[in-house]
Amino acid sequence: MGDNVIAVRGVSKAFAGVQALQDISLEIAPGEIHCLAGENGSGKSTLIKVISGVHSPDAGTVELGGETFTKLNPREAIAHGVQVIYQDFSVFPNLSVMENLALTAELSDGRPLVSWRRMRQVATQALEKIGVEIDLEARVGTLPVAQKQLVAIARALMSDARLIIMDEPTTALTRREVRRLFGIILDLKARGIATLFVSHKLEEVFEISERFTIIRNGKHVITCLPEELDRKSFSTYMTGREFDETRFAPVIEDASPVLEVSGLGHDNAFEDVDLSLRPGEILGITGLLGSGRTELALALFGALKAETGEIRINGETVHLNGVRSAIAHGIGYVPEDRLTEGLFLERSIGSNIVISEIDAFVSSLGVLDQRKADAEAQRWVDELRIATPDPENPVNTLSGGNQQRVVLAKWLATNPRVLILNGPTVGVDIGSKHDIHRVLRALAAEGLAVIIISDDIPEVLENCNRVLVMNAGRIVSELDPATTDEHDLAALMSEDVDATSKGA
Amino acid sequence: MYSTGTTSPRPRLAVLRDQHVVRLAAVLALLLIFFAVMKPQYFFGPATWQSMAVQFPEFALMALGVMLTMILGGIDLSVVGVANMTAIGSASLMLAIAPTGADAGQGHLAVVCAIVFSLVLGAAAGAFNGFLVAKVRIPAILVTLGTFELFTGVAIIISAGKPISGLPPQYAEVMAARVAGIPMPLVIFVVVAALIGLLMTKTAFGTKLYMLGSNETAANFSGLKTTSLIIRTYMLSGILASAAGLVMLANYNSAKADYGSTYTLLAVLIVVLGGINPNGGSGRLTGVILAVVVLQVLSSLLNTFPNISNFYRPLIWGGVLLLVIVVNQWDKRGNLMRLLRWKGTQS
Amino acid sequence: MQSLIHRMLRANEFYLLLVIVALSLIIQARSGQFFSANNIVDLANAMVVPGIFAVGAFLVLVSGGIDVSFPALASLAVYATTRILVDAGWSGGVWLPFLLAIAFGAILGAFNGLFTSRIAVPVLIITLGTANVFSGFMQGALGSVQIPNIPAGMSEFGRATLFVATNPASGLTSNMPVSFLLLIAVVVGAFLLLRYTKFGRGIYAIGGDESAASRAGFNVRRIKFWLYVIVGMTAAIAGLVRTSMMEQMHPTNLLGMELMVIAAVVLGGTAITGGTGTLTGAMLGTLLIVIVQNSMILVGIPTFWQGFALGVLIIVGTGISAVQLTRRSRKRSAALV
Amino acid sequence: ACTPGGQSADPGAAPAEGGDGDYTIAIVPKDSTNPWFVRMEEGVKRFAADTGLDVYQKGPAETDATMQAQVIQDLIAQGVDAIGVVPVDPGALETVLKQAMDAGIVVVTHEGASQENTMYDIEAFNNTDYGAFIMDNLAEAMGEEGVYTTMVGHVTNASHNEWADGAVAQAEANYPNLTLLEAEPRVESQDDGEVAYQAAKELLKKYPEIKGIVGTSSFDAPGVARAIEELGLTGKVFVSGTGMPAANKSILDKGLVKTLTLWDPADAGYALAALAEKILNGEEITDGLDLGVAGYEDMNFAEGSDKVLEGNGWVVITKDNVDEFGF
Ligand SMILES: Nc1ncnc2c1ncn2[C@@H]1O[C@H](COP(=O)(O)OP(=O)(O)OP(=O)(O)O)[C@@H](O)[C@H]1O
Ligand SMILES: Nc1ncnc2c1ncn2[C@@H]1O[C@H](COP(=O)(O)OP(=O)(O)OP(=O)(O)O)[C@@H](O)[C@H]1O
Ligand SMILES: [Mg+2]
Ligand SMILES: [Mg+2]
Repeated sequence: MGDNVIAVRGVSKAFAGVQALQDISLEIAPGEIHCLAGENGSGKSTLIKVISGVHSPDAGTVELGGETFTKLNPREAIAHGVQVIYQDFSVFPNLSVMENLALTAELSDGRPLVSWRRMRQVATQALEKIGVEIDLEARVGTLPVAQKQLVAIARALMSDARLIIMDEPTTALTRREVRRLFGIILDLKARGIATLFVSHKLEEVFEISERFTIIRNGKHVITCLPEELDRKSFSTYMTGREFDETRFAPVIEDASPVLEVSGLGHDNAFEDVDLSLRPGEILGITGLLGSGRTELALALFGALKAETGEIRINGETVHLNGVRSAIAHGIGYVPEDRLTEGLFLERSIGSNIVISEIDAFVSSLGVLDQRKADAEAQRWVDELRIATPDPENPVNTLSGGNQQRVVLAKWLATNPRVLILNGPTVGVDIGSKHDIHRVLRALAAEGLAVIIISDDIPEVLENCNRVLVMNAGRIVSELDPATTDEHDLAALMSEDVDATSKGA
Repeated sequence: MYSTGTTSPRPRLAVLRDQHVVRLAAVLALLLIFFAVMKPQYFFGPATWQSMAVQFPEFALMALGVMLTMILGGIDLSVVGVANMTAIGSASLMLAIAPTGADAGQGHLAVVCAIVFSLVLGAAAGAFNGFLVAKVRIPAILVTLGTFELFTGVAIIISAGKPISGLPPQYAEVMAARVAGIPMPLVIFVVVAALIGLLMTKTAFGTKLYMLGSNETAANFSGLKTTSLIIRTYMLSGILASAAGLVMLANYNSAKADYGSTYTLLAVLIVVLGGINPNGGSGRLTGVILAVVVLQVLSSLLNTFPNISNFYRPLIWGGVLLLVIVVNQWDKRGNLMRLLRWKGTQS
Repeated sequence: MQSLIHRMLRANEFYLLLVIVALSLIIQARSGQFFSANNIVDLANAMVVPGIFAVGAFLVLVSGGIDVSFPALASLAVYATTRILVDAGWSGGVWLPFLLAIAFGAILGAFNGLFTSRIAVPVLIITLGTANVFSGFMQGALGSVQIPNIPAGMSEFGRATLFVATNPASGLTSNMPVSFLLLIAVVVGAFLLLRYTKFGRGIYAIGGDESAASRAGFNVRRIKFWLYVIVGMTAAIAGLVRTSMMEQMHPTNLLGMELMVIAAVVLGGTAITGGTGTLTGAMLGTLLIVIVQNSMILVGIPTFWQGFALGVLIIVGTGISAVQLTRRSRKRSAALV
Repeated sequence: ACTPGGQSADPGAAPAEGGDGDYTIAIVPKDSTNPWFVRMEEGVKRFAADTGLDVYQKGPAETDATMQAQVIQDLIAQGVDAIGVVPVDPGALETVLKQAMDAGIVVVTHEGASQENTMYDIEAFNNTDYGAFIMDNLAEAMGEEGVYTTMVGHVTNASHNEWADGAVAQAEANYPNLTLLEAEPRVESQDDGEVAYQAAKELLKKYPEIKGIVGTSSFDAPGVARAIEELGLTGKVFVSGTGMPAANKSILDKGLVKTLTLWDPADAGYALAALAEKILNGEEITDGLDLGVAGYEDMNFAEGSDKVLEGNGWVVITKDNVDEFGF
């Protein structure tokens, strides 16, 4: 195929001790929507970085617009119409939306000076193109995650790109925004622009892609059309394992609730929230970004002081005036953003796991019993199947899914009565996701009360025995997953759109 | 998917896994060999080592405090101020309890009181730093730069800028004593360093210190008492600085507001050379101790060349620091260490 | 309009300005001398050298680093310049000293730049090393000593006066040095560089997110390298101004200024973590420190208490903006204790 | 020349072993950038050349008591025969100099009249007298009347404060019309010409009555003179103090400063080394000691001291003789 937008041929790339890519080939035709799939750490991001010139491959070539490169730099890639929306967005938090949008374009013309007038024009156009409104003067660091991502998307779309690469673009987006993104992708296709798309959300992948490439452990597994695959075989190609999709059926023996909340409210984030949770239950809370779900979770964890209402644990009213008191009452919280809120990246996996209960390993003399702590860490590494040769390794040697297990392990180790998980499988591959769900169900069966906050609808429906839908700071309905289907739930979440946008 | 990651053999000793420490040790070894070959008469003389043993504990103790705060992601530039302030405070106290000509009993009492007072004052000064960092949330570099001026100012005010001397002889007896031929300052340093080492590796405090330095938000979410941890760390740094002040008080038999004015940057240099990450969260005590020894040996070696001016000292120290940085960069994959290890590493 | 006021109230510079005004009023009340023409000129005079240094320190802070080597760099560059010219018996104008000093500053800055652009180690560490190398080289290899008679061109420049401010009451006169124009030129130059060149936006971009900058197509290495070259040149200018104004070369006169200058810039609201900060803030911060350092006698603070007072000021000054920030962020993510 | 190993073993033996004339003598100044000590080194080198001994100067990299102590410590370890020190701070050196003497090393000092652990200390003059002399010069310039104040390098600097005290005492005793500025009797220049300049400007703004400033550090007079000139007070306000001729030629020529005082550090360095050699040779040190260099040819013990030897006087520089010194 001589008319490919891009052809990757036999690319290999190794990092200190890790063969991230091995003899990978990939071709994308103009206007094609191509999906790149693989587990965490399989090499997707690395491949993307090779294509965009961030990493130079150890072997192999990249062909762009008929030119063959053995070594490519970001400028050359951009000049050949390759635009990347990175997993971490690659935005400048300290600069305004306008500059974030326009700087790349400014850079690509040869002049040494910047024109603020031109930048404003360019930025306005970029936002118009994807039909969103964001304050051009706002500093990107102060924007919510979804808007940051929209900035990154708008930026990538404004140049005359021939290939747009999106590395997990939908992780932080709400359904509504995902719809809009897909609209944009189809629009691009109509204009002959190809898209390379990475996502862990299967339904999205099947919905939008025209072709798949699956890689595993840095090696090419298969390239095929969606009709040649069903979800199950797709998962099998990715992981080499097989999964059954089952629904969660709770075993609730003790009828008295462990956690009760009535009339809880905070500022204008959420109000009048009532809920109750019994041991063994998995309660889903779902809602769009900005619906108040995260603030509610923080309030239940004591990190945000509720202004009205009360929280009862085992029937007793408690005042959570900080994270520590929540922990003391047996509440655990797996935060939304594991990198900044959940993990100590340079520290060992073991100490990340035991940190919240470390005082339990201190003898009366004040000496830390390291062996006991290590044993505890090892127990959780085994239990949660955290893929590491050694718990002494730093957490940042783990892939996303395994990092998430570490955060989970930390909270399970504190032996909580209530575990709140905010987006437990964001950006986690299906293998890991499955494992995490399995663990949660098993814990619930042992009597733990779990709250899963997520906008991943299948996740909520499959793993919860009750689902609360939040909208504009209020709980708008309670559903039984067994009798609800995905489309109904989605409709409920995005109902009353006006009220929602107010909270965002 | 559970087979990702490498399975290269890991040296048993955790320290040997730290490539930076290994390289520092290599630098020290080369240096000692050079010393032994070039100046055997000094290298093999005990006086050289005894002289070093008296010199470095002063600033090495301060460096330990800077190390702790840097692991936390902060810094302590006030150590010299704390040392001088506490030394002047305790010297004044000693003179008040046992004025010149007092008997030995009074003298001993004065020494004990002064040591306790000094450490308490150091802890208070450190806690003040910690409070400003943790509660008021002023960047540590500004807090401690300000309190350096403040503590030095207090030292000048109470001493009227003059040296305070004429200490009871009992102080010198205690502090200039030798334990098995080892000068007291070194004994103090070794004991203190061992205690700090235990604190860092064998207590929950140590683990929390590293964790907090690595990610403060996550530490909050994990339920660590971050405010108290920060305050306690700066307190420790204050205590270490006051211990350094006590050693200086002994070495110079007097206290003054401007002693050791060059130690601030020296302490930072040592800590950084020792491999502590200035952004917090990692680094080892072993590295810092090695860095102290490297710099002290270098400087004593330099003093054995009468014709080389002491002005070369910063040049050489800076050079060593840059050298280590460059080697670290060049040797990212740890080739040097592989040489020191047994063969079979695969990837 | 309302958003303007709102923005102003959030700006660190606004509070800094309030502190400066309050302090000025106190000094005025205590001495009756603060708002006299010649005192203002004296402060402007005292501001020149720290001000130029602050611009360099600010540039580096914005790019995400902390440079502690600039006083040593300036000393070495200016010492070498003065030594060479004195030995050669240079009696011409000040252009050659400036040319030489800036050239040396650029070379030494390039030395910094070489390391910082190629080695992924915090700039603080690197410059701690190079600062020692610079001062050690000057004092050891060059055997620096005080040079009492600097070239005539330099001392003429040091004495050159824009205008003379007279205090009508006391008849005292103060000279506004020509070098104040240099400070203005450096500040304006830095402003234009930061605001209107891709290089300047690149400095902000790198300070915000280095890998994002490189992905966006900035040549991060090159930007960093030239940044340190520029900082070296501004530092050398500051050093030459100091030497010219003192009419003597004291090799160690500048050493030890670094922390105070960095504190001043941070006081002005520049984040230590890089990416944010304004030149206005940096200059206001420097001004505050300069005012305090040069008003102790005016206020009548006894000599013994001056260090203490300076310490209190740094803590209170930074404390005000810190409390401001905490209160703002606490609104968002409450009681994380 | 060095004795290998530098043994501390035999405290009593030191001066006695002399006689072979093959000594290592180290002179330790306060620092080495200051032209003062650069000049001193010339004297030390001259002595080395005159005698053929191994005599050298080695100071700390900065004027810092602790660093100076470390240099001495290292010299002890190297077993030099004699150490001549210009202490940054006598108190801070007591311990280390005692160690040196215990190790059998000859220890002599200069500008360390209060030093206890030294064999002899030589002073170009008596500090109080020197301060008085600075006062005399200032009083003359001021016409023996008016308000004055004093400036020291650091309030922590002992000699500067002694000179300043001497100056004040002299004014009280002999110049009834001179008054010390009550509100700011002592300001700091931080041994920095720029700070001296700024501080003087502040002083003169706040206290217009000031007519004279006693400078002590060699940075004071030039800095203050700069301020006087700029403020338009030439001929109305005066300064005196210590200073080197070449460094101050221009302010003397301009008449900003009438007189400066000093002693020649090269001579002091020479004398210090000569004294050390005499002790090593076992010569007896008595009144009338001749160290073979001008000003130090007839040294006598200070009153009530068997350690401090005082030479005869200091040098006065005026614009007329400023060119005669050659340094
Ligand atoms: N800069 C790097 N240095 C060292 N190793 C790296 C680096 N980047 C990636 N790797 C390694 O390469 C492998 C592939 O990583 P990559 O980021 O491409 O995974 P991925 O497919 O993007 O995973 P995910 O689905 O989670 O995004 C990982 O196992 C990792 O260890
Ligand atoms: N600069 C780097 N240096 C070292 N290792 C890296 C680097 N960048 C990525 N890695 C490693 O690459 C692996 C995968 O990286 P990546 O960031 O893609 O996470 P991930 O597995 O994709 O997680 P997620 O699915 O949540 O995106 C991890 O092991 C990570 O530690
Ligand atoms: Mg990923
Ligand atoms: Mg990835």
